[in-house]
Amino acid sequence: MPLITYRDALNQALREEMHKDDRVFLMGEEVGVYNGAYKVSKGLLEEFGEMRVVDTPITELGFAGVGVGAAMVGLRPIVEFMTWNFALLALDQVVNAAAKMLYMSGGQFNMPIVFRGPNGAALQLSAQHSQSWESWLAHIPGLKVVAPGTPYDAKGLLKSAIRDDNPVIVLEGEMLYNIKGEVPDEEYLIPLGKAELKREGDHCSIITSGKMVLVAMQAADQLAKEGIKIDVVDLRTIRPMDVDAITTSVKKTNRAVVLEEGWEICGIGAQIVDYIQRDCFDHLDAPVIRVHQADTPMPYAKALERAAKPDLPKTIAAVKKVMYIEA
Amino acid sequence: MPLITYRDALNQALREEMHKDDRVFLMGEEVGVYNGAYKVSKGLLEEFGEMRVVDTPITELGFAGVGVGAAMVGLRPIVEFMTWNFALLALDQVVNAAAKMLYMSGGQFNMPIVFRGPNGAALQLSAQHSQSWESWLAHIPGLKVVAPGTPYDAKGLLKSAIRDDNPVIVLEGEMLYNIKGEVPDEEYLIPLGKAELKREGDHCSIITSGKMVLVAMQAADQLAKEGIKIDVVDLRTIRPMDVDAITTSVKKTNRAVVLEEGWEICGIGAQIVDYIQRDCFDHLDAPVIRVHQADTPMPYAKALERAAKPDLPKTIAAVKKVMYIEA
Amino acid sequence: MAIKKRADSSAAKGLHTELLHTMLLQRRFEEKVAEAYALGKIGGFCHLYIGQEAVGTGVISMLRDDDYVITTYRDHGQAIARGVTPRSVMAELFGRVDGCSKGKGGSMHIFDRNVNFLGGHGIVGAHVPIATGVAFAIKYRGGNQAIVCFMGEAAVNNGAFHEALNMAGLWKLPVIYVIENNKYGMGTAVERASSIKDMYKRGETYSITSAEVDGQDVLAVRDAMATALERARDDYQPTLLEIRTYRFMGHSMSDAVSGTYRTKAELEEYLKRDPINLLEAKMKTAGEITDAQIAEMEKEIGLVVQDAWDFADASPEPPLEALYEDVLVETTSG
Amino acid sequence: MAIKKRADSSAAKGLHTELLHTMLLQRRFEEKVAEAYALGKIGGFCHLYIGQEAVGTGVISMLRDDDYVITTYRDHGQAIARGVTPRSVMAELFGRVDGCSKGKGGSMHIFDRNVNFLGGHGIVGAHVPIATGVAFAIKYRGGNQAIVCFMGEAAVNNGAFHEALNMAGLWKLPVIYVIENNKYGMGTAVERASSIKDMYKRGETYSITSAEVDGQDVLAVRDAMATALERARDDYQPTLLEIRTYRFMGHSMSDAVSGTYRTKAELEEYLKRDPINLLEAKMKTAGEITDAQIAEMEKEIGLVVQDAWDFADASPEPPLEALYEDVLVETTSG
Ligand SMILES: Cc1ncc(C[n+]2csc(CCOP(=O)(O)OP(=O)(O)O)c2C)c(N)n1
Ligand SMILES: Cc1ncc(C[n+]2csc(CCOP(=O)(O)OP(=O)(O)O)c2C)c(N)n1
Ligand SMILES: [Mg+2]
Ligand SMILES: [Mg+2]
Repeated sequence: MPLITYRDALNQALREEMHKDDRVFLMGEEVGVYNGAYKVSKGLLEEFGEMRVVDTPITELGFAGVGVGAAMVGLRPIVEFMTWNFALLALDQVVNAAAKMLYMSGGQFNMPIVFRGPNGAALQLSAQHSQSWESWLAHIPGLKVVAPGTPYDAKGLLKSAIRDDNPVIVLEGEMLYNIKGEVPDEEYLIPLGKAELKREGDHCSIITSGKMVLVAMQAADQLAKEGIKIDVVDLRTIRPMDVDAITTSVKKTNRAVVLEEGWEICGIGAQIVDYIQRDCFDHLDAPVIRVHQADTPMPYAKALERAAKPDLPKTIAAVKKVMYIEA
Repeated sequence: MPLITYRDALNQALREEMHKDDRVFLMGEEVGVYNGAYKVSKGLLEEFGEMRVVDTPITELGFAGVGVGAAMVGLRPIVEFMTWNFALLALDQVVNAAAKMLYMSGGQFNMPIVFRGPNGAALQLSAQHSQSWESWLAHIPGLKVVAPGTPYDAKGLLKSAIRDDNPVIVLEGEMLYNIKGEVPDEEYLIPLGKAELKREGDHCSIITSGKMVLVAMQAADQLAKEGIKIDVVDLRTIRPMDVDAITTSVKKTNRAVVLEEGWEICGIGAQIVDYIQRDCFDHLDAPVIRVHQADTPMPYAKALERAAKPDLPKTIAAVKKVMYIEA
Repeated sequence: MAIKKRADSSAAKGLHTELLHTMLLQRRFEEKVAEAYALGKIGGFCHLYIGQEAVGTGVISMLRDDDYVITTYRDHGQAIARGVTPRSVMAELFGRVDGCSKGKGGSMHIFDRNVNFLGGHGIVGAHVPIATGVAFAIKYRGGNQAIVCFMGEAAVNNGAFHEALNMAGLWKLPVIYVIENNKYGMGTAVERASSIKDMYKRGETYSITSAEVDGQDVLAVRDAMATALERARDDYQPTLLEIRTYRFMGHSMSDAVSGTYRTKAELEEYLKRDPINLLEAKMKTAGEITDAQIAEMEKEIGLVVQDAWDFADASPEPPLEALYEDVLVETTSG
Repeated sequence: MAIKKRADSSAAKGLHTELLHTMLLQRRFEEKVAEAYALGKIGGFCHLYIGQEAVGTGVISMLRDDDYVITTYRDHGQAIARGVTPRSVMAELFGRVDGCSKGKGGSMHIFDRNVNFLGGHGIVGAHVPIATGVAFAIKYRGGNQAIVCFMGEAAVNNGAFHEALNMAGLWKLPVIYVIENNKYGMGTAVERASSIKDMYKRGETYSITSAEVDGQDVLAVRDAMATALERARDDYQPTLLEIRTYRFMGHSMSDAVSGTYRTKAELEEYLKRDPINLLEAKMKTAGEITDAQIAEMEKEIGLVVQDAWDFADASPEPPLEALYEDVLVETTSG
């Protein structure tokens, strides 16, 4: 299978779906002439022209709304946010329009729209440019939310997101764009709402998604050397969440670490903990432990930023703690 | 002690603090000439004049930013959102500016600002006007978040919020404005970050805040008639949360119901569950149960809306379930 | 209920009669709504259109069936002008299954796919970019429809308006933005919220042709729309119309008709230019209608409105399962 | 580093020398920044001001110490013009404790309370309402200061700009909005993002006096500021200046200088109007400076810049406890 980057996997998904369905178009800042701020849309303007690859002004609220309107009358917009940090300005359209239109119209207007872009921190971008919005978005009924962790998943999930007739949020990772992975030449889709057990082990479960999948896999590798076998549950879709996959794993391992990129309070991990305590109450050998970003805005200085972020050492320490292994 | 409404309690707090400190001013839609959409600011324009009671255009993002700027140079703005539903448009200023200014300026610019207004559903206002943002706001480091449930708490918490040198979110309840309660004539403050045990009992804890405090108290009353004694922990402040108060109660009762107004996924209740399982793992006799809004946008029709909202019967049922009492 | 005929002299009588009928239907319908609200049959926020009927009627009467309409929470009148049935609007207000939005939307969220009525939106300004997106879709497909976007004058200060108009001006989209300047946004007079008095002038800085129109004169509204529609259909050009009007009721059912923010005297001044009376007077002068014919029309409309009430009242409440329906659809394009 | 003297002929030489010095310092400082970035001593996004120095210098040189400045992520040049020390800016870029923002802000968040430099903001458009709030506070207190708000031309399409200017025009606030029109917002040419070419015209629809200024001519910038400041101080009147300039570098350190969105030829054309060269030439013509004096100035600035580097390099990284500091303050007003 060809080894390609996460960026190229997304690019393939966009290209394939735009070929397949001429109602699909891409809009956002710098997606056209500039080939995308992170080059995800490279070559698409040339291939599909100005009407289907639309450079917008810096007006997140406005162009998200343009996407909603286009979706209302049957187009299938893909709205790229240069990063999800800026999407904060557009959330009224995502939450109050896209997520609710079907419901408040009594089922008349569904919203075949994708909102996508990189989520979470990159490197030293400091407070305003380093935010993870997965728990905010997962909070909202009427949305689906996916967070692919590998090139394979990025392509398969984005394609499914584009074909879904509901508003789907795609949380990519700026730090993942250069990561390579195997992606087959043949077309494939990954179903929304299904987790993948990315690695099997019976000592402890790590439940995670998106950018943190890589960290979880590295932790599993490293712990394997010490004889500790990890079940890595990659949620793939954050909303609707595959609760079964989580509880099945935890009922097997009896211990869980939840690894998430964002802040702790009301983070996605809190919800996962709730699912676990609810369904695995009698199976747990220890409280679930969460690994997440420090409860502070993101600092600029390199060492502080490192200290703020969830990472491999913190994940390994959490697994050992949940297993009552002295560090 | 005088019995006054929640609305008047807030009004007193505003008036007293504006008298005390002439850096304090109020701005928002309809706060002046119209006396407030919900009349919370009644009489203030007349008393303090146009510079201190400022009617704004319908530009939540803009006037929240004006508040931030004024706070940056030492004024103490109180920004009223007509409801928190509309504040969605302003969250960039709340999150990226108010909450982060101190941090990203390396401690130079603190933000003595209050953002307040009614949060959550009223009656039959349907999808776009019935949202509870407490978990979103609690997610953000750099903010404090309070949710008073009684007139006494409303006054004491709002006064503390205005005096706090940090950005404080005050989540009021439209359905609470007419509720009466005892409020002393003498000045008092309620410390931010401290819960109050509003009722003592040793069979089960109900952990709640804001509008749901009333429901919890009614549930406690009703359950008391059946001999079930409830500890009602009113968080008062949602961020920073008084985790001690929660775990102390649960360690005593060994059972907990978390009652919240908003949606389930990544709701404030999920975080409370996490605190409980973490610290009370060996004390719990049953999984924690959450009572919350249905995982749907808010419908208009009366019966559907009732079915969607957390309420007294659902709370009582949850308590009985967590106590393994057949309904 | 699209009224396509132009106001040339031969067809004038028929056209005027239709316009009068449409406006009167809205008026009587909403008077009934107020009654139902007082009885608790309708809940939540409920914003009446009374006094502004000539705007929606004039604008919508110029549209084709395949054009689109989108508006704010003050949507009953326009919905009826567009042909959403009084029955389904009233049932929606009553929160019943036969409501156009199945009782889930209520007063602020009237939607009807059958007549391209795209709602009923509750967040001030938010539907302006949405309208712009519909116009984008029209151009994307090479169609020659237009979309009309109604908004209150207070929305013109909002960022969403600005962002949307910039894109419409930049990309040349077939959208007609209609500002209904009724002088107040809730209790705030336009001059206390806007740094300019003539809101339509904002169009200029987006390269959008703009005009000011008398909104109590349904025929003047139609004339302004004619030009705007030509620009949209022939050239994919947006237009901004500021239509000056006045609301005769409070902001919503929970707001007094006059009070802190406007005087009774002002209201009475404006009541003299009731759009329905103005058209009636013009028609009478022209000999196009008699008092008896008006009485006849009133009677017929009375029946329609009562029928809407009866229909709504008889319609069942949504079953509880409906709570969980329409959150997502199950389909995909694949 | 507020340069208060007016450009009357007697003081001209001194003034010009100061302006030249300020601009040259920014230029050499940022060239050093580019070097440090290439060495990995600076991380994250880093947007250089090279080519635009006459704008910040001209504007800020007209301010008093008690005025305020707020700007975007492209903030090093203006910070230095305002008197934030090169040492503390460089240390901030290096992420060290002695940085003006203690190493927590980085390139995009230069703040300095001592000189009323209110940051360095990263969200396009977001600081425009904030500036408006500072102006509100000035008026609230009855002061006669002004605040200058720098922004890129792309911000002018953003809703926050519109909402803020409407309030400033409505309430008459002492704020000077400075659009630095460098023709591009990242890779998007102004005419591909804005429905009008002359961004300053947007001011009119907010009742804000507006003007267009040559941003490569530091003296022209000062002249425009003089009038704007008078209006702010004497009458609490806002002003919108569109200052036309050009950036000589890529959008940020990770963007090529020319490429997909602008040609090398265009860049070279603009390089001919380097603001520093223009001022130097003028001064030489007027006999105000010699090559030797320029060389002297370069040498001194070279030392200042090297000193800033050395200082930054020697400054410690913040201790890990700092992560949890400055999230909240402990104080209250009570
Ligand atoms: C973003 C937002 N802020 C506030 C409100 C509350 N609100 C509803 S209608 C309204 C006034 C709108 O006035 P205008 O645009 O003139 O329309 P009109 O009601 O006069 O038709 C306000 C403030 C809202 N719905 N949305
Ligand atoms: C709301 C928002 N959207 C997108 C970005 C990413 N971004 C940073 S700078 C920039 C271009 C801004 O251009 P302009 O305003 O002209 O300023 P310049 O960089 O030319 O100085 C963009 C799109 C952002 N920071 N904020
Ligand atoms: Mg109005
Ligand atoms: Mg620019």
